[in-house]
Amino acid sequence: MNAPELPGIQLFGHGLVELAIGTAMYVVGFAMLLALWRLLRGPTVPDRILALDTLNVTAIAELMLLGMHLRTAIYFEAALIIAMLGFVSTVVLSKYVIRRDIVE
Amino acid sequence: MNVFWELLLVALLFVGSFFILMGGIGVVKLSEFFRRLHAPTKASTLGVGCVLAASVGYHLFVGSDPQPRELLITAFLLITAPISAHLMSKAALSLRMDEWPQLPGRSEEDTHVPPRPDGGDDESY
Amino acid sequence: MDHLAILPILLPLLGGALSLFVERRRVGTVVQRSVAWVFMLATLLASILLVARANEGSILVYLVGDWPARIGVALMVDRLSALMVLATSLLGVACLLHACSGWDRRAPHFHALFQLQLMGLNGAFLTGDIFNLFVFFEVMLIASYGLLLSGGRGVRMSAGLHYVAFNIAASTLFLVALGLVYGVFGTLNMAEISVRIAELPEATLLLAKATIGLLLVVFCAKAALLPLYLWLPEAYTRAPAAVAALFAIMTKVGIYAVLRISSLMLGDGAGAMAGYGWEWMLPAAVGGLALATLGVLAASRLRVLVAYVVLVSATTLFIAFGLRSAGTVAAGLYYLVHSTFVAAALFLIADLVRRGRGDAGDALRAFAPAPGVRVMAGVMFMVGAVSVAGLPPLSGFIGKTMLLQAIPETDVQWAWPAILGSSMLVIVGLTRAGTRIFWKPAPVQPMPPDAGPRSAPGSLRLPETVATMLLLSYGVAMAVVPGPVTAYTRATAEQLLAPSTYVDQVRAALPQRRLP
Amino acid sequence: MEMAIASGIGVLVFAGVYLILRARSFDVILGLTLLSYATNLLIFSSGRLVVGKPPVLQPGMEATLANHTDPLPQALVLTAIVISFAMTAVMIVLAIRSRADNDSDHVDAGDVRDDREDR
Amino acid sequence: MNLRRFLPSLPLTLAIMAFWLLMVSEINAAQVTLALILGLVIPLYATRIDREFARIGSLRPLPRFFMVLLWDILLSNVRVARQVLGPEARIHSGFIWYPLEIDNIHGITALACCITLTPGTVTAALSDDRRFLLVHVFDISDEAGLVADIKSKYERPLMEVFP
Amino acid sequence: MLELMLALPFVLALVLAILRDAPARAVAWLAGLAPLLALAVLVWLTPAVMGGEIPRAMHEWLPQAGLAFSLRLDGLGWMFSLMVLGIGALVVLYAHYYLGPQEKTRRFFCFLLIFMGSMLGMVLSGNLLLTVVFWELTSISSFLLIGFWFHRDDAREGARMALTITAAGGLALLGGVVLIGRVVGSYELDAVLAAGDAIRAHELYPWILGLVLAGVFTKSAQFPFHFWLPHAMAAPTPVSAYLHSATMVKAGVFLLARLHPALAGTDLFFYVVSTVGAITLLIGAWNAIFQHDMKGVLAYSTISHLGLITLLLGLSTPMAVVAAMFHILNHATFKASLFMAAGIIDHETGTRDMRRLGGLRRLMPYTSALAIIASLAMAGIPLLNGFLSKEMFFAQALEIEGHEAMRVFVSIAAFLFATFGVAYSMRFVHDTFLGRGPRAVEHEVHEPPRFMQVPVAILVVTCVAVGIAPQWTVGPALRTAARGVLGDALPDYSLAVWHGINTPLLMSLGGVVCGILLYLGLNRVLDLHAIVRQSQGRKLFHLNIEALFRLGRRFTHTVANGSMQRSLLWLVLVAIAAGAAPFIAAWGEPRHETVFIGQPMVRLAWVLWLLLVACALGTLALYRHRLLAVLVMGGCGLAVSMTFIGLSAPDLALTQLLVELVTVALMLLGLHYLPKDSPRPRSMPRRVRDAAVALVAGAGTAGLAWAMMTRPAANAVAAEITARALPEAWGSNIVNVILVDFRSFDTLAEITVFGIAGLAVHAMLRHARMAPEKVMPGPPIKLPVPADLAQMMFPLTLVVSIFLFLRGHNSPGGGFIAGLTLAVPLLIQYVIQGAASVESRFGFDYIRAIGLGLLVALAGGAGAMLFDMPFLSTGHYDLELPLLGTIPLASALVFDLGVYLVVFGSTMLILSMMGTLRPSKRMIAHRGIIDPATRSAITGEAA
Ligand code: NA
Ligand code: NA
Repeated sequence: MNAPELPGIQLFGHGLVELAIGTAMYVVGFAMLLALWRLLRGPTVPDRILALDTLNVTAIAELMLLGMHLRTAIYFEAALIIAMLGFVSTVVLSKYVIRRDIVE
Repeated sequence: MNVFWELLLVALLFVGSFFILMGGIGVVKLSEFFRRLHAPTKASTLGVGCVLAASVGYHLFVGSDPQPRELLITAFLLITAPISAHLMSKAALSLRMDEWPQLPGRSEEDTHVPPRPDGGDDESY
Repeated sequence: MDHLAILPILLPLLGGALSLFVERRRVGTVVQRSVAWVFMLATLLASILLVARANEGSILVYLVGDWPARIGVALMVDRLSALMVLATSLLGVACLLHACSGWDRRAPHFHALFQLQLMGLNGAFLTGDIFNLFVFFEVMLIASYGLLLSGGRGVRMSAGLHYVAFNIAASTLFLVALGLVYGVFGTLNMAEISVRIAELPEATLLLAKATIGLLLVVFCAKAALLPLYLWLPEAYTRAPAAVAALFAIMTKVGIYAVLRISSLMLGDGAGAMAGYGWEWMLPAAVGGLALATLGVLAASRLRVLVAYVVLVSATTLFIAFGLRSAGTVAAGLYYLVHSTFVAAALFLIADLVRRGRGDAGDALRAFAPAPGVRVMAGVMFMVGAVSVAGLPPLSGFIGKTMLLQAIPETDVQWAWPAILGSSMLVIVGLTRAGTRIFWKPAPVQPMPPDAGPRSAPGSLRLPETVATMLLLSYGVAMAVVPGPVTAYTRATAEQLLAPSTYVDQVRAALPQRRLP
Repeated sequence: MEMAIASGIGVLVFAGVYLILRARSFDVILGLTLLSYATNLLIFSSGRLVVGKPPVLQPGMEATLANHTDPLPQALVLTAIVISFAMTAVMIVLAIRSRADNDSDHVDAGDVRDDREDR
Repeated sequence: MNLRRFLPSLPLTLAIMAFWLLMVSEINAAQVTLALILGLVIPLYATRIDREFARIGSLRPLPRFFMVLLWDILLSNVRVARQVLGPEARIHSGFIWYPLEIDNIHGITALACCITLTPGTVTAALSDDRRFLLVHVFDISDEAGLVADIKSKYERPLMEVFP
Repeated sequence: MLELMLALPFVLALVLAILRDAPARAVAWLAGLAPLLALAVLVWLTPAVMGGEIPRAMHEWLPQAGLAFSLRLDGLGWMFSLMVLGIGALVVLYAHYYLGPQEKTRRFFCFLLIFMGSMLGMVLSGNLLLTVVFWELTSISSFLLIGFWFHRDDAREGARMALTITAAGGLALLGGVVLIGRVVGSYELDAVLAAGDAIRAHELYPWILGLVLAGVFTKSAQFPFHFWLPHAMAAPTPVSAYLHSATMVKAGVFLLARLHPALAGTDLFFYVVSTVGAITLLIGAWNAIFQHDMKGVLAYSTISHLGLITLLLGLSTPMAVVAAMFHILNHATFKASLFMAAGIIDHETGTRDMRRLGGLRRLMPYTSALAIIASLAMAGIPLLNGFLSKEMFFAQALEIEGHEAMRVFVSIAAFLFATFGVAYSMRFVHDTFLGRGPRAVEHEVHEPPRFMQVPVAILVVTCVAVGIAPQWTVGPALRTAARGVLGDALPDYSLAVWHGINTPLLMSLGGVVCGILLYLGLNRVLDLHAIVRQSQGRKLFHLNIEALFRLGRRFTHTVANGSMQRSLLWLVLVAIAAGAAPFIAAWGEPRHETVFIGQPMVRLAWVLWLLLVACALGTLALYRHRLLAVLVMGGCGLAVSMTFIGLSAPDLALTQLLVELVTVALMLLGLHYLPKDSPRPRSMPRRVRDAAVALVAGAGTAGLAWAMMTRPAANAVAAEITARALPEAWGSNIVNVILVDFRSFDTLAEITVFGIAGLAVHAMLRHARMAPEKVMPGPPIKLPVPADLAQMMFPLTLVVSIFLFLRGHNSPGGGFIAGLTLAVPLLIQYVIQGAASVESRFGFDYIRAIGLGLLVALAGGAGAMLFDMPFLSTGHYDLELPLLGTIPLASALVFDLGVYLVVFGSTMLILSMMGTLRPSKRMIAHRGIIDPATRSAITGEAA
């Protein structure tokens, strides 16, 4: 993604941090793909739930990295929501596996 | 000073992404559910924590959003990760995965919950 | 500031919201009904005023939020919108009256859903923005799901499933089309789209055609054009009477939208797009007319028959509008209004019959309804059937005659046989239904023990009768004094065929406070 | 990039359409959900694909489309998401009611045509 | 006048205020006022959800406790990372029943959290009588040592905080 | 005056309909009043009409369509009015005695008067469209009359048959009339009659003629539509006497006469009308011989006589027209009296079957005498009126010029007509009144009440009077009527009984002789009584109608079989067609070079693409295992959200994420009550077909999307919105500004949708009792640790929700997102603590929250109306507060608050309704209790 040209770039003139951010994005993206593999592969239901949960967590990291990359805080709310409520699907799915009835 | 912070941020990013990757690798590589369950805890604690710290620092110095509120994300993760883990393991336990396919490196006792030391009967999982 | 244009939307919304506060049993039926009626009548009044205003010839533009139409949402009241809104309100009065004979107490949230359904219908008719049209379609649809399913059970649920799933799929398609509309034209205001279509670059033409094609498919699906009509018979058949009657206008919304689109975007000023789509819709309409007519013949229950009659009228309308002359469009509009009322009345009568006949329901078996219901229901059925079959001297005849007169010379060869032949078979079907239901006396079976919350057979409740007669009397009035109506529809048709006024008025509408 | 989004939409539509043509109510619900993803993406992409220019005005940045992506499709998608969510809820409830009342989750359960007597 | 009715939980009120101010990242009169209002109003509703009330004791051990926890997390992360990357055959995973001494529900929860957040251990269940935690351990080498470790490092300090 | 005359029957019908408890005599009097008073009016107008004037009345009805309420009384109309009213009055008198006390007399007379009025209206109408109106009214009212004894199968069938045939004819007539209107430019009769040459010369003339004749032939029971008439005999006899002698069936020939000046005079007219008339004449007469039912004989005889009239009108010479007019009158009188006589006999003996009758001459001498005289008139015996018109017919047949074959054919037909006529009249007389009998009759047979015979007597006397002294009796009337058709170009003719011995007279005599011989021969050789002739027409009609119904049923059951899959398949197919059609149509045409604007893939796009595609396909692959499908679809949702984020749409991403969470919860709540998996679909071809359709749909959508994206955007509107958002709507988050300001009207409707969804779900589940698909054994699970954590988190989530709400106008967030952020944590409480526990502590009336939200949103929008601004106009105010400083307030916030409330209320209503379904009374679960040991770890479900 093309970072907007911003005046504040002098502070980190070496581009090292930018390089690190970019690399981290790839690495985290790769982690997402690994989780995806588990999501599709299974074999058990809890495995898939776990994979989805892992996807959520990696997505938070990815969002933060994207925010750094684009130098914007606009993704804060999204990351906050995933962190705060992303586990709901994990909880709900697990509860379904345990009891079938998620609201008892 | 600048270089120090710069290197710190790079280090944080490196550590963070490394552990997140570990989480991913763990989820794929490990042979059995309960072992895999350990992976995302790593990712969500140290991995995401480091990235968030890096993010706070970066925004602080770049000046795009010089506020530490992203720490709240970590706070929420620290609360929710145990809930998820707890429920997922309960789900796995409730399935008593007896007919799991035999995976390499898996020892027999993995799937069995040992009896409670006091002999109490616990069916709640 | 003149808020008349938005009142038919806001009043039912307010009524619906307030209804939620008086639903508790302890509040009492009287209060609930009073709220419903106050807003219903207020809406009726507003729509009458709206028609009066529209009849002055100018187009009323209401800029919601005081933004110019291109960036905000504008309501547009031309003759067509006003006519549809008035028809909705008139229909609503009768349906509400019918529901007040008891259904409103058995179906949870009936009054709220009813008001919101009116809101959706009126919104769909009044809006000048195509995305807003989608949203009001959804209001209308989801309220119809609620009305259809509230208090229902059993087969109504699976019929409802079909209806809901089909409509959701159609709405999804609507969204796809809307995405393309914005992607191609860069605006959502229908008048603006009309302008852009005229200036469309050659390279975008095919995409624009596909876009408009998809839009038309959506509207045809709502209007139940061949082959997208399969959802209709069951849904309309299974709905409670008052709701089915209200549904009589639902297919008309689709037709309205087709008419609006073809007026604004496929009119003579649309260049390469002029008339696009009709070469498919017309044959589909003729085929649909044939199948719907066969459906009338095949129907083994009165409500199914009426549902197919709705289809017959819908397809006839497509033919009328598809010929795109002022005469046919005017005749079509007259026919549209008439058929809405009559079909609604027939649904109410079918319900009366169903209730009056115990376990025979409304099956077209030789098995007459209870004596208490038979005469009244029979007379009303007679009037409705005569009207809907296009027999003199009622409104159907007038509509049909005007349509026959207006059909252009070149199209007479296929259009006349289609329309007259279908009329003929509809008469056969209606005659059979009528003779089987009202003319075969047999001992009325006792009510089965699990007949549910129906009233005892043979009783005729006053609101039901009055509601049905009210609907029939609309048609009779349209036949006795057709002049004003036909003059209005004629002017409407001319307005539709010359959309430039519409476009100009929208573009000229100025916000009050802001820059244009 | 356009190709990626378009093909993503295509795959979603493929899966969604196949599923809505299944005979069980829940499959249809799944299909409709996939289709709603597809439509959301499609409407969204009608504003064209722009990276890193959210339509949130920042001080010091001029309010033009050079700095911000087209906000209108986003508002439309928001509305579409909400509506399709509402529809999904109704559909799910309807599916369970139909299954409970008609003893089957087949989409044509309850033998809708109970008019056979007159054949 | 019942203070409890209007101020069900002072820590909660303070936490909310802090949370709000951190979130808006502004400290001025208006925001503080708003934070105060929220801090007063939200608990009135939020505490209705609460099922169990438990006492809170001394907060003194907390700073040290957090340092220990952070350090443990770091260390065990590295250890587990090595194990993940290495051959799996050498790892012996398994469940252990961890006997609880603490009976304050907040304390149990906090302990369960600590166990889960520390890589290598996951709390899988709490027995119905709340006397045992079922813990899955990634690599059991010394079961008794692990239990003792948890007891001393986490449970004891937590028992002070949540008596 | 004409209006009055026409109104009388209708008004009195209305009076009868209203008077519920009137005694029978009063009802009859009221009914009789209509024709009598109308007759008085007619008599009053007669001098004028005979003087050549045409009284008129004209009222506008629908000028745009050329439909006017225009009446005119010319000679033709006068004659028919006379018949309609005169015979009508007699029929009323007769019916009063005919109908028993248990019959619904009031209804009968009501229908009869409506019919009378319709008939009158038709003959008086001066506008062709009005003629059609009354024409169809006669069909409808005759339907009611024929089916008056609707408990009888034959009555119902006869009525339906009559209506079907005549209404079809009516529709054809309507077509013909509209065509005439197109040619002439007016529907006014005067204009049409004056434009005869134009019509005949017009290229549409064959169509006009065909359609009009279709109407005429059906109504007047001409071949091949004649078969309905005998079945209409199921009607009460007064109806037959009225409709099937004098009025209804005469409507056709009336119209033929009416339009004679406009349509006649071409070879086409001549050949078609004469031929059909001749064929009908023969078929009717021949069949009449073989009927056993008295009314059957009369019906076929009527068909035959109508054929004669048609034939005469087809011949078109002035003299033929006069003869036709004359025969119309004659036939009406003798046939009406015969029907009445038949009715009397039926009434007194209980049967109309001539095989059981006979010798009535002894039992009912007076009635027999009258009937025999009328029969002789029917047979065309001299000194009776039938003879005169028959003679005129013979003369015309022999005088046909220029069409030699036709002359021979018609002359032979005429002779056969006379022969058969004598034969069936003889049979009628012989079998009923002479010979032995009656046999197997239930009643004791005697004369009917005197007043029942009066109408018959009057009619028979008329027959005789006309037959003996035509010039004095019927002369002026006939002249008047003929002038109505022919104008002033009346031929010279003499209405004498004796014209000397000429060919027609010889033909008559020959006919009589041959007829007698034929009857005797048939009776001797074949035994007439044993011959059972079935109506082929009826069988054919039945077959056709049944085939039609069968066709309808087959088509409908095959096509619209109620299958939802089919509905959806068609929708997809049509959409594919619509999307592809323009491109297919333009295939091979020169392409206009388009500049495609594409962008390279950016970082991570591949990851998201893979995530999206893999999860979509994964859902598809796993769809039969529902839990797994839901799970994998969660990945799709995440991918879509991330895509939104990557492509600059944080608000969308937030919304999608939250909706995703709730959707998953809803699906799982639903799954509890649904089977755990879908059965494997059986039909492989079907799967392949669906996959192919889906593939095409997917490819098509992708293609359209791609084409759209790669074209330059036309986003002037977006630019304007972006530029005006902050200065004029005071918000930095443009998406939220659009939602609560630019397009807030969409949002208002959208939250209405959302609120209704909640209400609909509530309505569907409130009274429902449900059994889950399968249940797990044991008590509800307790989750103290997660519960404690969730409890700690809850207040914080409330804070986040309020944060998102308040900040939404300037950064991602807003009412909708905030509402869901409030609802989802509450959902977690439901899941972890259980519904009962939460609702007992956190009782909340979600329905009112929805209502309140709508009201608040409305108030937020309507506030502007107080300032005379349009609905939903926003205002902005900087509130200066001591200590706190400036607080910016946008009125859009109020609107957004409404959104917030509705979203929260509705989401929670749905979730709580689904979470707290009441258990079924009958069963715990559909498929029983799950054995934990049998659960599969792969699918999470019991095997
Ligand atoms: Na919205
Ligand atoms: Na506004």
